Amino acid sequence: MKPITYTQIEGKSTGYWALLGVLGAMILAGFSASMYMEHHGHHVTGMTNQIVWGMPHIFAVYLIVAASGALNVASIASVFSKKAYKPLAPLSALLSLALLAGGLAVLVLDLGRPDRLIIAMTELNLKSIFAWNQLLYNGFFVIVGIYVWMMLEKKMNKYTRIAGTAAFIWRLILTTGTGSIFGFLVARQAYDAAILAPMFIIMSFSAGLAIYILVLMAAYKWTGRELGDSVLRRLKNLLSVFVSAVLYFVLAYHLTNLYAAEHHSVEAFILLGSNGGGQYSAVFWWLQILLGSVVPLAILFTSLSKQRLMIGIASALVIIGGLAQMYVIIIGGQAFPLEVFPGMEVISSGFMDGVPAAYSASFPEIVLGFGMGFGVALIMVVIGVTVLRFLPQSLADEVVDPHYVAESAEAAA
Amino acid sequence: MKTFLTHLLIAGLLLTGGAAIATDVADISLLKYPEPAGEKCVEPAEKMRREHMDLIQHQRDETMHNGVRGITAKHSLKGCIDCHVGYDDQDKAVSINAEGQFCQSCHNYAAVSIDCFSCHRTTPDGENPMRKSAMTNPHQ
Amino acid sequence: MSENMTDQSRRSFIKKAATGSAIATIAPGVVLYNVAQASRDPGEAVTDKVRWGMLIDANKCADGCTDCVTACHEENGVHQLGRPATDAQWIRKVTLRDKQTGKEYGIPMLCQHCEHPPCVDVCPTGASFKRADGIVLVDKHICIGCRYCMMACPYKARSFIHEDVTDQRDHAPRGKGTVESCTFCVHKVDAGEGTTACVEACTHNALIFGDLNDPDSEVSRELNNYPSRQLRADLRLNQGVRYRNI
Amino acid sequence: MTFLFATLFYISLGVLIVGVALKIRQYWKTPAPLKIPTMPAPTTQAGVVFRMAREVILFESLFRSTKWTWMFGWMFHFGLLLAFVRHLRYVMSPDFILWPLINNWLVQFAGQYASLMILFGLLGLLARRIFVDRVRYISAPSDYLMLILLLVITVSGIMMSFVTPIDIVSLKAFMMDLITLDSGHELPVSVPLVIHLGLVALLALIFPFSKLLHAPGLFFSPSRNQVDNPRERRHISDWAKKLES
Repeated sequence: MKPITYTQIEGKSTGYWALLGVLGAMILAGFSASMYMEHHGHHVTGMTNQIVWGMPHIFAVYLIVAASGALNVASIASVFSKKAYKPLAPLSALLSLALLAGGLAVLVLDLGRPDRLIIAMTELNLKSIFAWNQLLYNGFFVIVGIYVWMMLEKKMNKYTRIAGTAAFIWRLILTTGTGSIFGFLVARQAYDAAILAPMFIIMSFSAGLAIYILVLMAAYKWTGRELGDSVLRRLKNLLSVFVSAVLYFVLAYHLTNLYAAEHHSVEAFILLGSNGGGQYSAVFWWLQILLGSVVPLAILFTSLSKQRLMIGIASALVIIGGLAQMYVIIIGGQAFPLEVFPGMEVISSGFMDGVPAAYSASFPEIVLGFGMGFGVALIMVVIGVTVLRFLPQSLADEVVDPHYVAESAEAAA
Repeated sequence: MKTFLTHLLIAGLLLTGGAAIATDVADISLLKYPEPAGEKCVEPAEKMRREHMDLIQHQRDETMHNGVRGITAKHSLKGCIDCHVGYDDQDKAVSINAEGQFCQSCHNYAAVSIDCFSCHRTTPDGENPMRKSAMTNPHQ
Repeated sequence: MSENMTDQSRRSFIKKAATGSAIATIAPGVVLYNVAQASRDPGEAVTDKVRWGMLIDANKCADGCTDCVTACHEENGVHQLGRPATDAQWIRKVTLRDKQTGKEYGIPMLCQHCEHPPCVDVCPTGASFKRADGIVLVDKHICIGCRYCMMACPYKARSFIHEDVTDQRDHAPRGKGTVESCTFCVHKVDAGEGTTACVEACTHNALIFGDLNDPDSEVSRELNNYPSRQLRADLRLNQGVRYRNI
Repeated sequence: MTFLFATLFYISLGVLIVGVALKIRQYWKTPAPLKIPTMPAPTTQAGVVFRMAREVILFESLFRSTKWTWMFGWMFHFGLLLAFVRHLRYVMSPDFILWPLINNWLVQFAGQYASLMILFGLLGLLARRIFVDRVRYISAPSDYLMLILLLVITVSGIMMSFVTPIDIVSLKAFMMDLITLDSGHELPVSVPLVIHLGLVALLALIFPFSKLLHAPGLFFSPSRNQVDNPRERRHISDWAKKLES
């Protein structure tokens, strides 16, 4: 193994400025969308008093979950001492900070009173998991920030492992907290399940890694740096394990629910689309399961994944599947009518009791969630790799792979 | 209250002159607002000018959490409005955060935004208990 | 001098208002007694000696009658814009049918003023809070509009204010971007009236409001003498609002 | 007190303007005999402007040398900019055309909380002088003086903004008097305000004689403001030209 040199990317090409321009435009569009929502009020969104968290929350929660997952690659290097992952670690930490910032930007701008952000930080109700999450998010920035410092500054390298371990533990708690936002909602049939917290952790693994793979491939392709097959092979194998694990948790979650009579109707709503849950079961089966899990697994487990393009496609599909899963959890969970009157049938109601809530995402919501969320996250990565040394000069096999010599010798033999 | 007002009025007049020199546009509405109905504020003017927000906020917590309202709520925003609201030619109460009214004139002068009236109403609700007692000239 | 005058005019105003409402609620008979029991010095903080609650009798609630809804929204300045999905609703009328027997019930749904309110637990800033006397409120000064309380409420009792509001009542400030719900007419309670707008408006005596901690209050005696139920009792929230005959 | 401060303000403002003007004249006249732009340097005038802008806005060269100093320094300067914009409300009449830009929730909010950025930045820079050996070795008393002066100004400002509010309407009336050469408004005297204004006046007084001149000085540093074109165009400074002919 050769010593690894990290360098900034040059950031002078037309393509670079075009990329910055596109991302800047996304952020601007997202910000304008939030201004529009602020000015007219949230009634211009698809949100109602029944579906209180809409499209922005899907992107925000997904990005926050992906943020902690993106740190995984760094953790494998620092905490579990896998040498091959070490050169990948700085980008992993940067990406996790960026994704969290993107997610939080969306979350804040979707508040009813974003101007009260300071209040949100000064008035904390410590019984609220939401308040705890705020502390966890802020702590994540600090801890991962320190971790990055330890990795990038030579004389601090010796503390990398400690900082990395702290960051790893913190990110597990953070995602537990994010999952618990839903897991602690006793009132709603689709939530109120302890399994949501570990499920969110597994979801974070696959979401973060999928985004990481795409960012890595793009960064190396666009800067003309060498990215060896060995790195990608490891990452895509890992991705296939994570995607399978998510599927396992989804299965466990639904099986548990199917066993309890009180949850039969919500399961029928999501899985079979009965009682008006058609769009959610469609998103569940077609996007989350088939397109977002089965197809990528089919690619990753077969020889198709020898082609880079296919690895990229699989990663993109995993991202789509993850967003679809968020849609089913967040929107589907709210759309299913609350069981306020068990054993009773609602004949009429001044506020649509007993019938599934309608939701159709509005354009500004999607622009806010997608533009602001991914825009902020990606622009931070682009600027980050331009000003600091996050990326190894080369990730060619002979640089990265500890078994490279052995393997090539074998191949020769 | 009178001295406070006189001071402010003089200030307003002088500033109007000053602003005229500075910008060549005379602004006659500067720091001019309807005369309050009562004779005396609940606290000395000097204190009010610096601490009115703390007082209102303290009262709001008292009212929200402890249910202290009505005549026992000395520093209530409602009290401010009842006393300081202005009336138009039709004898209709004018929003206290409208241009030239009590809250707006100072806040605009000092560039401090007011968040109260995104939720609170800006005129007395129904009959104004302060109106008949002390107002001599309702047509400001 | 003028301060005195002010106070006096305010006092007499409040007194008049209070007497007016006492007459209006004299029909259930015991309410006046109730007022005397629950009243406190106006300058004194509320305590947990009192717990406000309501009993709703589904048998008495008349089919098609929405007087309580109208009165509530009138009293608290909750204007409807004809967009039911985003308009605020502090109280709503729901008609139910027993799946087994087919019997139909009409009941008003409002904030249940739980002893252990999930909305209070989840609120990140503490804007959602429970007063010492059991009334669950939103402190809109620190509400950031995250809507987590709406996710947590089992009764859909809370509304997010989607649009600009003007012409609020001065006892019920409301503004875009914050969450709100039934306040048990806290301004009337604090004025010592011991009743709410919906109770006053109900001509069928289907609603009884009072102090659950006072064994002699009408609401307590009714609850003691006849069975009643809490909605989603499985959640163990110990609501202040109870239902009878459903 | 009002009179005292009015006088102090006129004097310190006069010293500031005249002093800085003289200094700029001196910088202007100081010859730059050689072509010494820091490499890699832009080869066009537009490039120089762009690089200077990056230097002024982002402190690029400082970022390349020491990250920590850059972080604290940039926080301080950017916070100072935001706070400065907030302070414009005291010297601007509400009918001035730019008033809506100042009388604006976001601008005032940013300016208020920028004070914490300033504080944090200054504390970081002070810690650097105290705890980094080689920086401590080269630190002169005036280096500390500047930091401490700015710190006290910041803390007194934070006090007035967050802890003990002052009568800002009267303060503005006083300030407007100063601008419009009017009188009649008393300075609303309070301890933090007197400290704040007094030290700001002091800062203005010593500005033209201090290291703070790096603000205008940056634009005159030959290593930054020169185009890298010695081969295309021969560089001769003014005095050298005279000798040539």
